[in-house]
Amino acid sequence: MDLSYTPEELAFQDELRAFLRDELPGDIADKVRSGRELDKADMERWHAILNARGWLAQNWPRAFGGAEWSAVQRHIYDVEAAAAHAPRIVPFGLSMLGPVLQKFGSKEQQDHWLPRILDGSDWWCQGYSEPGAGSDLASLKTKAVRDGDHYVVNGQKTWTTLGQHANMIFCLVRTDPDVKQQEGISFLLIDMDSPGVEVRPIILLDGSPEVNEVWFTDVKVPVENLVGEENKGWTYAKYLLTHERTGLGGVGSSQAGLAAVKRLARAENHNGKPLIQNPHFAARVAQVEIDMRAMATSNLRIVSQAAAGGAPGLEASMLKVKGSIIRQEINDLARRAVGPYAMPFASEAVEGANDMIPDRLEAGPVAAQYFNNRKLSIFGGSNEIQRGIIAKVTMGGGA
Amino acid sequence: MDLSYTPEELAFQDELRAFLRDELPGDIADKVRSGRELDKADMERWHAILNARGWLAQNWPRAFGGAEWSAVQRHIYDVEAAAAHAPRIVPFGLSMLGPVLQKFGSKEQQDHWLPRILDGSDWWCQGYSEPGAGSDLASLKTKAVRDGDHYVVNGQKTWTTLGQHANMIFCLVRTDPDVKQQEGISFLLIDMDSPGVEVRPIILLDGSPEVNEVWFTDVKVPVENLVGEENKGWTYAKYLLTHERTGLGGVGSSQAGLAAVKRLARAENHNGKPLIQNPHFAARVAQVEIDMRAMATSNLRIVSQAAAGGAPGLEASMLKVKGSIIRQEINDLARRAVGPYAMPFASEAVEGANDMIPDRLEAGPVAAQYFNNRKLSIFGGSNEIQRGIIAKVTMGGGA
Amino acid sequence: MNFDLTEERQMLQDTLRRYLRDKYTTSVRNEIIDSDTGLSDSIWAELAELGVLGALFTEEQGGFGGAGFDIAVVFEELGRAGVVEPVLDSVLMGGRLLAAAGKSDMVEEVIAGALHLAVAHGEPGGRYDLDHVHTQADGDTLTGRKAVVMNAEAADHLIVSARDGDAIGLYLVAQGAPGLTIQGYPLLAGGRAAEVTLDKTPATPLGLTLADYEAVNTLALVAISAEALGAMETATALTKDYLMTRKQFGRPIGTFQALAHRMSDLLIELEQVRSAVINAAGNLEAHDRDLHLSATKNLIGRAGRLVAEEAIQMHGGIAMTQEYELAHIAKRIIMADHRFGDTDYHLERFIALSAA
Amino acid sequence: MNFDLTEERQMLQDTLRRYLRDKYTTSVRNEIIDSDTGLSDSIWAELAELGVLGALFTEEQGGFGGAGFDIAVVFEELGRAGVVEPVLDSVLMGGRLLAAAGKSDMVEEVIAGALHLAVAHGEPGGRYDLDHVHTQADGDTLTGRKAVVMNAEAADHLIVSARDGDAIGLYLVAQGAPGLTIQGYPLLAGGRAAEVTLDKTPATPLGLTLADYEAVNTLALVAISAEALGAMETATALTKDYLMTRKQFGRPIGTFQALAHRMSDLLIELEQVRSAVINAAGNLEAHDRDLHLSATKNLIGRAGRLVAEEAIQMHGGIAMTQEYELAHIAKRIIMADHRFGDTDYHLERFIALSAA
Repeated sequence: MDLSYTPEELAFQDELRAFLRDELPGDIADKVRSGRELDKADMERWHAILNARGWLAQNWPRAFGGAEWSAVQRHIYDVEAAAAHAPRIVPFGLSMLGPVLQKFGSKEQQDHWLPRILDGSDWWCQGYSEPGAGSDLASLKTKAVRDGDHYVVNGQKTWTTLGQHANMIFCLVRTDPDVKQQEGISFLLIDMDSPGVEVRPIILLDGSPEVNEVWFTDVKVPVENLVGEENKGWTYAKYLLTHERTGLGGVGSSQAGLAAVKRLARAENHNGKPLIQNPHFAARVAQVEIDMRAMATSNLRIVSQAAAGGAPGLEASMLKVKGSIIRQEINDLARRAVGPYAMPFASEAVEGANDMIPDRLEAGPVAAQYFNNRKLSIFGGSNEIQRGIIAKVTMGGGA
Repeated sequence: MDLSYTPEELAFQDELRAFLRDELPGDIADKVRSGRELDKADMERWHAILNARGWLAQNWPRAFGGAEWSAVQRHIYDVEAAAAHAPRIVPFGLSMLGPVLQKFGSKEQQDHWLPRILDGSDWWCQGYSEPGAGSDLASLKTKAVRDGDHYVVNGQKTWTTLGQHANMIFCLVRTDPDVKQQEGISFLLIDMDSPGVEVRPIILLDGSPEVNEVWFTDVKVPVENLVGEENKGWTYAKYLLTHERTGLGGVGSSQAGLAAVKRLARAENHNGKPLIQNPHFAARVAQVEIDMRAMATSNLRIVSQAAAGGAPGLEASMLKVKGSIIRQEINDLARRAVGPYAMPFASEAVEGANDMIPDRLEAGPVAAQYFNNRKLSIFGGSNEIQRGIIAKVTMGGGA
Repeated sequence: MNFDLTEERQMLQDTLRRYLRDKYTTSVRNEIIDSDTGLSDSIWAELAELGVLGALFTEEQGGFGGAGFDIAVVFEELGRAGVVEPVLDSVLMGGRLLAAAGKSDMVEEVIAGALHLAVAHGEPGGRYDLDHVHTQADGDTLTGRKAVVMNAEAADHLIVSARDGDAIGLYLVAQGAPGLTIQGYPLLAGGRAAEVTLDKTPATPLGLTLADYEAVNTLALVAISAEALGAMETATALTKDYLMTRKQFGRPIGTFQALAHRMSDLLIELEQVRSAVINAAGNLEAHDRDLHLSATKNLIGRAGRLVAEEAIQMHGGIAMTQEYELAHIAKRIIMADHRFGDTDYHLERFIALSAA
Repeated sequence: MNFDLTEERQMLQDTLRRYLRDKYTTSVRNEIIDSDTGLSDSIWAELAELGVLGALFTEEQGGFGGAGFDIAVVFEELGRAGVVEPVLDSVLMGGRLLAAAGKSDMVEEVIAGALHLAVAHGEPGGRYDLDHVHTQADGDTLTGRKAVVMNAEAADHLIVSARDGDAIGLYLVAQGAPGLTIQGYPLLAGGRAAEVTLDKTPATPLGLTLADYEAVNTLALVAISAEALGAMETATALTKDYLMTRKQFGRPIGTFQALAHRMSDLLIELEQVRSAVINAAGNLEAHDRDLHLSATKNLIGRAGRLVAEEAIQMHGGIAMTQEYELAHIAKRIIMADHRFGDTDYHLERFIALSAA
């Protein structure tokens, strides 16, 4: 075992830091640091900058235009980018659809869609969850019926993150209603501009318009938009889920969040001393930092294991649970840190008011983030689902 | 609402304090304070002193020789007795069997057994749990077969607390194997000196010989030792459980335990200051004290409600869970407080060694108590069973 | 000892609960939250009419209650319904301060629902410390800045704390007074507050000191604790209902053991909170009053976080949506931690008072 | 970065695990615990023969390991099997101190299993503070009292810290030396310790200072953390097996959701502990070594308590009985918190080091 970076890894870290210092736009970093909402153009701008450097598709093979970074490189990026307040890379095209197309897509699909992900021609979103199905993907109801050279899709997807920005959606749809639940599902690429597609925003409890319902009414989808074989979509979805989970510990985001908490707690005063010196607050910070340090090592262990061909299903579930708990704890610390200034409702709409509250502006909308990030343990397979998976894998049966 | 004691209650408190000061033997209080084991004679001596004052059977009606104290009086006793390091009253005859006989026993049984509980002629133990049955009393297997004027009992009971001191045991036995599980159970009083009764100690993880297995091989029990009707034992057992649960919060014991933790933490030094002034330790103490204060009020509310005829099933389960968590947390604080001196195995056998360790003697066997009191959330209906009851009562179904 | 509500309080509780259940529905409340003023005049008038505002004052003060348990009963019900109207700040704190100052005419108006008040005490950087007052009183004017002042925009008068030399006193400032700037904003859990700046703003001394403010602050602690209790009652009730209604694999998810046991833990905590509120309300006259209040607020901070987070988690996605009742209630619970000292503030105070 | 064990360490782990699984059964261990000496000479000899003791020393010192991960591998296995023999105190701490003092002959004997040592550093009232030393060195004699000295009775020599003026030094005291009193007692989690008094007891200076003790203390922190990890592995494995075997209502209790989810939480904590031990073992040469060590020990204290308590709780009554394997393992886990600084001690140290 060796926990230190190799000279090559250290050189990469230097290169990355220089890149972030030189290339990350200040206005975007400011928004990220202060927790304000990024608009579509912000995200597209950052993608383009990364793409120009060849660093957008970090886990893609070079053959497809990816950076083909090692697990450790991706870890370093995760940490450095978060520390520099770079936006997260929107994962739907790059981390989710990309790998599926590379493994299961046709040559034509690869040639057509992959470059468009890289150059930003398409903004993808994910059509998995349905109302009432919770995290149980196998029970989905959206139907696609073959009709000549196209499918006709009817149904509803929900919790579609950033769907308001997307022009394309990859969907799990039921193509055979007569077989066992997990069979009969296909993986379909749908143009959101098609007639019959409707996107309705869901406002989350913190006021953010982040997720959406997507409705399909007699939407015609060309058959060439079927990925892989009909009725084999479940296999591709599982592959995607495994891929998606890599790095779910959220180490970079936790580290950046904790650094922000410490900044706040150094600025706040309590009994004439910086809050960070208050033993009770310091104890909370220390405990979550200690948990985070262990989790970061777990993350690296699991990622390198995955890189070596291991199947990280079990460990990924563990990481998702622990990672979400840590991030939520950090959000909780942030709201505690700012005291009464956690109460104002900070959003674009009240930016004017925010200007009146210098302390508040520095704080960012920490309480809103606290509420928003309750999603970390709910969306993408709730922590209960993950615990069920862990129990099932280790003990068999249990759910 | 009024949280203050009435003048009568205050007078009672004074009387009780004087009694404890004058009558509680110093050697017994010392043993309790330092966590050493009480022998049978100690417990009998204390019972006799209470009985002489008419305060042994605190919840019994006066007609049966009881003190018939109000809920608040019993609460005051609980707190004052624990603070004075009085031993707990052994509950099997007084809190468990007594109320059952008073409600369901025959006149003959009442006349015979109740006075013997008061004057110490009999030491009762409880024969409920069986191996493999966990807290699920309905599945018990010990059989009693009617044969003329007696029953023949075969089977095994376990977790019989202080059974090594007992001459009598009240048992749930199966008298009809053909009916639904909870029916066909009878409530039988068995002389432990009968041929065929064997008691085998179970040594608990802290080394204490507190619980036992009791084996019955063709034990003859006179039919007059059947309480109430044959096959109705389940009803009596449920009544007993409700009765037993009153006061399960363990307020007095928690308060005394917390006071002991504070004494220890005042005596211990850390970084040149008493440990009690260490903010991390002080925070742990404060939080459990705060929880305890709320729990004490819950306890009083529930006890007064029960006194007013309310059925405290649900609340009693809540109290048992919270009370056990609080007491276990206090035990945990005690082991932390003494630092490395938590490690020695303190028992009667190593009393000699203890004399070498003055700090340790002051501490008492706090780590042993920590382990021993894991039982609080396991025996007498585990916290999982209690949570199941709470869910079932409030939501129906759920288990 | 006696744990029963008096007949009057029982009636008050029943009346208020029934009224809010009928009138203060989720959609009504959401409209109020989205409105410019963040409060409803008609609800306010009806609360006055029902005697809810008067119940917060003693007979001597022109009300018919005013004790700890009166306050607890009212705010438990307001919390249960997630009421965003500033009864706590405008009526309880503002009104009781004016009562302490002998302004009985104004108190009468407050009880009648005809006068709105704001209490401007906290300042930027002061967190929860009661004596962090830098606003200066100079003759009959005030200069300084006040932070997160509840109900400042709607208030007819602001009660402002300021320092005159070493002494901290309370002053009355009229809405619209010269040099008074009120920059309002909505709050995450509903209602509105403002940053208030005073620049040689004319003010009338109320003859009250920091000690008077502290006395009213103890009432506010009972009120916010009871409000949190009420909100937690709603959160657990919604969760219980959801677990009994929502099905997976053909049975209610509440019959799955993990959720059933976690639900039980919430109910246990709710019992603890209920007792903690009784301890606070019942010990306002006790010598160790502050110890009880800090114990209660600390417990409520811890239990509140557990209840709010677990209620959301056990609901899943639906609880993440703004339109669902629980979303608002959870925000009220968590935001109660940011008023009058949070979990850690009161933990420290409890430790200090225990050691004393 | 690289998370694979070297081939040598993998072999050491396999050998030791197999040996302990075959030889160190519950009944064997219970006999050892009940014996007068509290340790087994034959097990000791075999551990030496297998190279386990030598693995704790560098080649320079006459061993064939000695790095953080060698220590971690050995103690994880000892912990897994609940070994009560004092390898940590006698070999790792005692031996490495002698190695630091250049006593290579004695180190050779230690590695061969032929020499027992005890390290007498802590004193009554000193808790976990490393510089709480009141024992006095006066010329070539020592006078003072040492607390909870592990393996003192079996030790051929004691390494005793004492104060000579302002400086703290380490001294060698032979068993049976004049004025040396050893009052032994068994420990709750197996093994024996003693209160040691020295009254003008002859002693040889080792030429070591408190800094040398501290260096060995860092190794001890890795060892006790790895031991706790091993014990937690056993506790979770036993619990998992129990949940899969024990039935209620006709199915394994592990299929009930509440227990399944709680089991999952234990496994998640176990992963955290595994990573924490890697962080400790892998950062012994890092500039922020102490920060890593305190982080690890704090996490292990918290996770250890959860694992020990939950493992017992999920077993129910059976785990409360002394004869069941888990009872011993749970005691080892909890008692590890009382060595080399407990959860709060290391939390404080982590905070102090973070602020520095």
